[in-house]
Amino acid sequence: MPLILPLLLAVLLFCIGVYGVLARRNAITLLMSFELMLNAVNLNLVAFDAWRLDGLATGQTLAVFVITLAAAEIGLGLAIVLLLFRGHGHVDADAARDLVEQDATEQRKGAAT
Amino acid sequence: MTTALFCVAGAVAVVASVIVVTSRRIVHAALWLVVALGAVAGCFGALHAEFVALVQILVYVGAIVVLVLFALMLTKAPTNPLPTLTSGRSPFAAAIAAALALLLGTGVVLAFGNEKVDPVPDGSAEAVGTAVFKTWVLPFEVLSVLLLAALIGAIALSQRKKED
Amino acid sequence: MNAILLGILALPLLAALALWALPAAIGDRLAALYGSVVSGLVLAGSLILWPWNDGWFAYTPDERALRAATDVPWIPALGVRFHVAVDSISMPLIVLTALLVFLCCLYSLRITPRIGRTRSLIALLLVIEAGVIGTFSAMDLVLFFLCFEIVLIPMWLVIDIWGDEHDPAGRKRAATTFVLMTVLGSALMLLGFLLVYRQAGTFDIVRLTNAPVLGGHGIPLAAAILIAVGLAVKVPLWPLHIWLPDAHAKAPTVGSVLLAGVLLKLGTYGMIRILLPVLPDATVTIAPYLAGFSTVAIIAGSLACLAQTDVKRLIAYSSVGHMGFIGLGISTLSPAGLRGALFANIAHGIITGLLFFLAGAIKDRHDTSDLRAIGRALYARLPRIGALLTFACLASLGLPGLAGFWGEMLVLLGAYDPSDLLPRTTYLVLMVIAGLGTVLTAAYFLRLVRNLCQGDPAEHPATAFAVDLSRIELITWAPLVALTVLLGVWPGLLLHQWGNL
Amino acid sequence: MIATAWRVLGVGFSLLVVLTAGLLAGAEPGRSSFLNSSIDGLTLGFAVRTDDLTVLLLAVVGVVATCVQVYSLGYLHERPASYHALVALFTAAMVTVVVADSLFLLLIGWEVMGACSYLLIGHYWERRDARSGAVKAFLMTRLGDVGFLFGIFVLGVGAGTFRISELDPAELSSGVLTTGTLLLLVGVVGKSAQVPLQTWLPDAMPGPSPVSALIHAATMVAAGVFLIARLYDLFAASATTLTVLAIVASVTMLFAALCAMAAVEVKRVLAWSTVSQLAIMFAGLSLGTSDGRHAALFHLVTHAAFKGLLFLCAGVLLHQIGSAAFVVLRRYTRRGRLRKALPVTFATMTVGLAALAGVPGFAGFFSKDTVVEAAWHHAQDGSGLGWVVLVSVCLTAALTAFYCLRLWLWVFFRTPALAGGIGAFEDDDPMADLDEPDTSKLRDAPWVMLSPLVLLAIASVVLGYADGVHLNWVVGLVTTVLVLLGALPAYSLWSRGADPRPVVLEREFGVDPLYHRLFAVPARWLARLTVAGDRDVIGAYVRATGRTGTLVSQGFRRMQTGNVQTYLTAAVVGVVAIAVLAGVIGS
Repeated sequence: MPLILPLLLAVLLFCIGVYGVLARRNAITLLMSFELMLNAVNLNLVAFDAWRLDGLATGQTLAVFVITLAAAEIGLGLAIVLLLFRGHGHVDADAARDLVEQDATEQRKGAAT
Repeated sequence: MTTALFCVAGAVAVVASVIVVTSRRIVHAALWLVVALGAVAGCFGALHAEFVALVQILVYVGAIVVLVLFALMLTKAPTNPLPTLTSGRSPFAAAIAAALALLLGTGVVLAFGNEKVDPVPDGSAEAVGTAVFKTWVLPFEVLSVLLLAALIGAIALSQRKKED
Repeated sequence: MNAILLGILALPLLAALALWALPAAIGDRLAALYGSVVSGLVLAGSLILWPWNDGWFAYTPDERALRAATDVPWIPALGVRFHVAVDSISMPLIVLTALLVFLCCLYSLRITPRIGRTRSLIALLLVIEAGVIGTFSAMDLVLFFLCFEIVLIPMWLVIDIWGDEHDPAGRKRAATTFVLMTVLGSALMLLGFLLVYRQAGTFDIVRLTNAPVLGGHGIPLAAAILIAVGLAVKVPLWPLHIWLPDAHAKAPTVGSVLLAGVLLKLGTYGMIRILLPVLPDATVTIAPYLAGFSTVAIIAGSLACLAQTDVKRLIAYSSVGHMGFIGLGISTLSPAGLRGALFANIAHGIITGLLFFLAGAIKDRHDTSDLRAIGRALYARLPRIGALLTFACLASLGLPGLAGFWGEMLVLLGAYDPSDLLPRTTYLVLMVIAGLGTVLTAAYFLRLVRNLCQGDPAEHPATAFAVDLSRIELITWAPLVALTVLLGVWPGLLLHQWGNL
Repeated sequence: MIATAWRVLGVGFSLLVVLTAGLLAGAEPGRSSFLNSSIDGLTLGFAVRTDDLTVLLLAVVGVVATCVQVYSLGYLHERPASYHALVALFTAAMVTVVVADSLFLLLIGWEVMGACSYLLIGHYWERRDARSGAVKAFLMTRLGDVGFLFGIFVLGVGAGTFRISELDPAELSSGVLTTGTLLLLVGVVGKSAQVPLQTWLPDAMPGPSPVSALIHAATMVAAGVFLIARLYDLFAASATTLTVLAIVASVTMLFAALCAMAAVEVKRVLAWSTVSQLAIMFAGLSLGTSDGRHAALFHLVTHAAFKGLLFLCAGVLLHQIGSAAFVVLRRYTRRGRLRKALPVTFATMTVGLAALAGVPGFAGFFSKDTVVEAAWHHAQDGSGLGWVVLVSVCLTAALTAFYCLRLWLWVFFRTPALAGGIGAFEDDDPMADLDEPDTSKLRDAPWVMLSPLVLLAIASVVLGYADGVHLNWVVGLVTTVLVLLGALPAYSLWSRGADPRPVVLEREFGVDPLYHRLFAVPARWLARLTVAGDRDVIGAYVRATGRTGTLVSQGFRRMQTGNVQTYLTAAVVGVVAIAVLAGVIGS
């Protein structure tokens, strides 16, 4: 099997994940896109492990670690999403702009009025 | 044989993940994520990383997606199609993603275009287990602490404040 | 010897830290006393460093010889060394610095800004002293730059906190303009230093002086322009002088004295110490432009003085004109011109220090520095201060027989007979213009005396509480007056120091 | 207490100068130098010398200074400490100039004299005219001094030395010589109030009268004459400079004499006559001959005596009456009181005016005739310059006689035509007939003031014979006739009670307003322009830099939308861009 196949698949998955992260509005879908990107990385790890065959299965081990990390990440991420929902009544990442530069908004408002 | 299997699983994964990021129904997207992750697990299998594939199914499909579904329910996600689920930036985002894909793809093809993979078919569970508890034991322990921290963090975050 | 130099570098710095460590409740007098003792020790140390050993006020024939050198590696990876030493160029400036800081601390024993917090003010003055002496003794470009910058922040605080109490916004703006413009200049200067390092591979001024970066165009020229512009901000040369009037006018008395008496000298010292020996060919290329801008500074500064209505601003603008003379002297690259610049540095420090002390005294007594609000006939109200002001004005306008004359005379002599590498005709024209500038200088000082000291006392009755010259003022100003006369009748005292520069 | 100390010190110092002059008289000329330092082969330092010229000037300075110091004891009541100190300082500065052998030492004395002059003119700083006169005097002399300084440079660098005794015209190229002496001449013109820098001296008259006598008549303004006499070898070697000097002197003596003819205040008349008499000395010097130099110095000495005397007399008038304006003095004269109340002053002033006018037998007659004679000899040698000088000095002699007689008659005598009625000067004063002065208390000044007058009056006669009388009868006759020619119109005008003052003369040819418009006003405009330029051009750039920074930062702040996805997008774009860039650069 050519090595390029899993690598290309990983690239595709990663970029789809990037698209999802950049374009989706719902915070939960953002998290799902992150999972896709992590999976792409895992795929790379496993593919290179199969290619190198170092006997220690380093790639696979790291892939397992990454899966664990992903579990931790989604746990925390979902908790944050819940907090957001509790605070704002929605989980729209586009509308969550609490970190906006205050003066700039005021000026923009002033200019609009 | 494995190549064919990989190709099929890969195609399924790509199609499913595209649906995940484009579907207008959130719940559908979550369910298609199951398909995508499962297909990736299939890919792992095709690469003879059975242990990883199993962990993938167990943890991802079994735990994470369930968690996601719970979160959807808790945030009262509607099941009907939402036209606003994708923001106005999507064409731009697509362009960037395509550019990135082109870039990475070119790089990968140029670097590894002629390499072959010959996976060892006799399973990897033993090797992984040995590696985890011999070579990687310290990171493994750190990871467990991290998980614990994430657990506590998630609890702390999702707790309501007293005055609420 | 080198222990003394290190001592007068470290002592003020450590003393300032110790002063901050003391509780704030130690009282203003005690803080000022502490500052006086420390700066007095520094002054004593600097006087010990003065080359006495060949007899009274003697000088050594080999002028280039560095004294009290300490040369240890500091940042080996960059080739930066902690190299300090003094020679006949820096020694008078160090003594001047020590003297002025000492007098400022002494002055603070009785007279302090109304804002209070004298403890911090004294500590900042000591930090400034350490930084300035460090700049004057640094023999490494990076060390020079570092000390050059150390001076800025305390000065900024002094203007910002203890400045004009009637105009908080104005003093803040003045302080900010001061610090931003000078930092901009320092940044350019640092770039120039880096270019020099790239060309020569060392930051050491002594080595660079012995093996200068030759070539009058390309990278040496760029380095020279950058360093010259950087230092010109500090000098300040027209049109980079815009920070100066505000900073001087808003600063407290001691701040103005140090700013004019010491800080401006950093720029001209840097030109003589770094620009001339390290980049000789490139300096020749830029010297006519430097001379041109200096001459414009002389005329523009004097003209601006003619239209001032604020006594502190007027004196500040007069510094622009006087520093223009120094710039002209440096740019002649001739022995007479350089000596004139060095001499004028010292003379300007002494005389303008005295002038700012006097302006501060007048301002304290009338609670304003606006000439119209102060009124006229100071001779009738404060006869001694008025007489001293007249004396200082005459000294500052370059009356022969007082310190201000020799520097300007030598500068003009240098412009009459500049280095062979320079266009003589240009310098002759500049000399004539600068000579007319001395008439303008006389004009605005006489205008000041006329509008402030003279006048009908009936129209401007004495303020009831205003006292004439107090004892502390007499003690503080007497050394400056004495030095003005001494250097005026015996310029050789300093000129000997620069025997064959 | 302090004032007394300064009084004693002032008088003592002046006497010391006289004593020094006496001790040095006849001694061998000597030189010494001290406090030297060398720059690039040029020695900057101080050097003094004593020779005949030094002794002569020391004597003049000492005697006049002593007279003035003693006179001031009675004259001055306000702020005597600073006054006497400054007069002593001035004397010291003048002595410095006289003994200097180093050009820089000379310059120090030269300018310290100027500063003392400034401070002493401004002694009555309550008065506006004193203030402005002081500033004007300092600035105009300072302008000349810049030229003087440059002249020192040219000569010193050209000759390689700043020692006067080492300056040798033979070693200097003619260009250096001409430029240097011309530049020195600028300083001389400024100091001695010659055209075109003449306007400060009449305006310096608000100063105390003894100061006018010492500084603005006898010594400081004569320093220019001294300087040229000191550097006579150099000046004589440069024909161009001599020509310029002759033209300046000729123009000045006529100009100033004409101005004096129309002045209506005693001190102003005397001031203009000083300018005119100084010009006569310069005319003598400009001949370039040793006769001319001798004549000029002779005139300097006699002039110091009689002009000092005249100013001190004017001081008595000011002190006893309070004004020296013709219009005020006339009120006393109408009753015929002035002459009788101030007999000593009247007598000494008559002597002084006679000497000034060149009445035969008085000192001024002899010294002026020496100048005329030197010019005559020079003219006979075929020099056009000699003729110019000769004609202008003769004309000036006539004009001088006119204004001296006019002053004398109008101040001290009743006009026969009007018999004490309305005179010519009352037209100037609308208050004239309202105010009848109380003349009963008018007395002559105390003897401490009168004794210097008497001393100087004697000198004004005797000094004419001090040089030995070698009178050229033809010249004497011609000048006497000219004096008579000048005096007659003055007498006839006075006896008719008329004092015609042409506007152009009364306004002193409009030079002062012209200078004001040409220099003072543009300077003021330029000053405003500079300040505005600093504020609105250079300052605007600085402010604009600050504002640009704020604007740019506002732009950057606007990018802070709060939307995480925007940030991420930017980050990804950046990563892609950097990767592409790295690829491009790498390939």
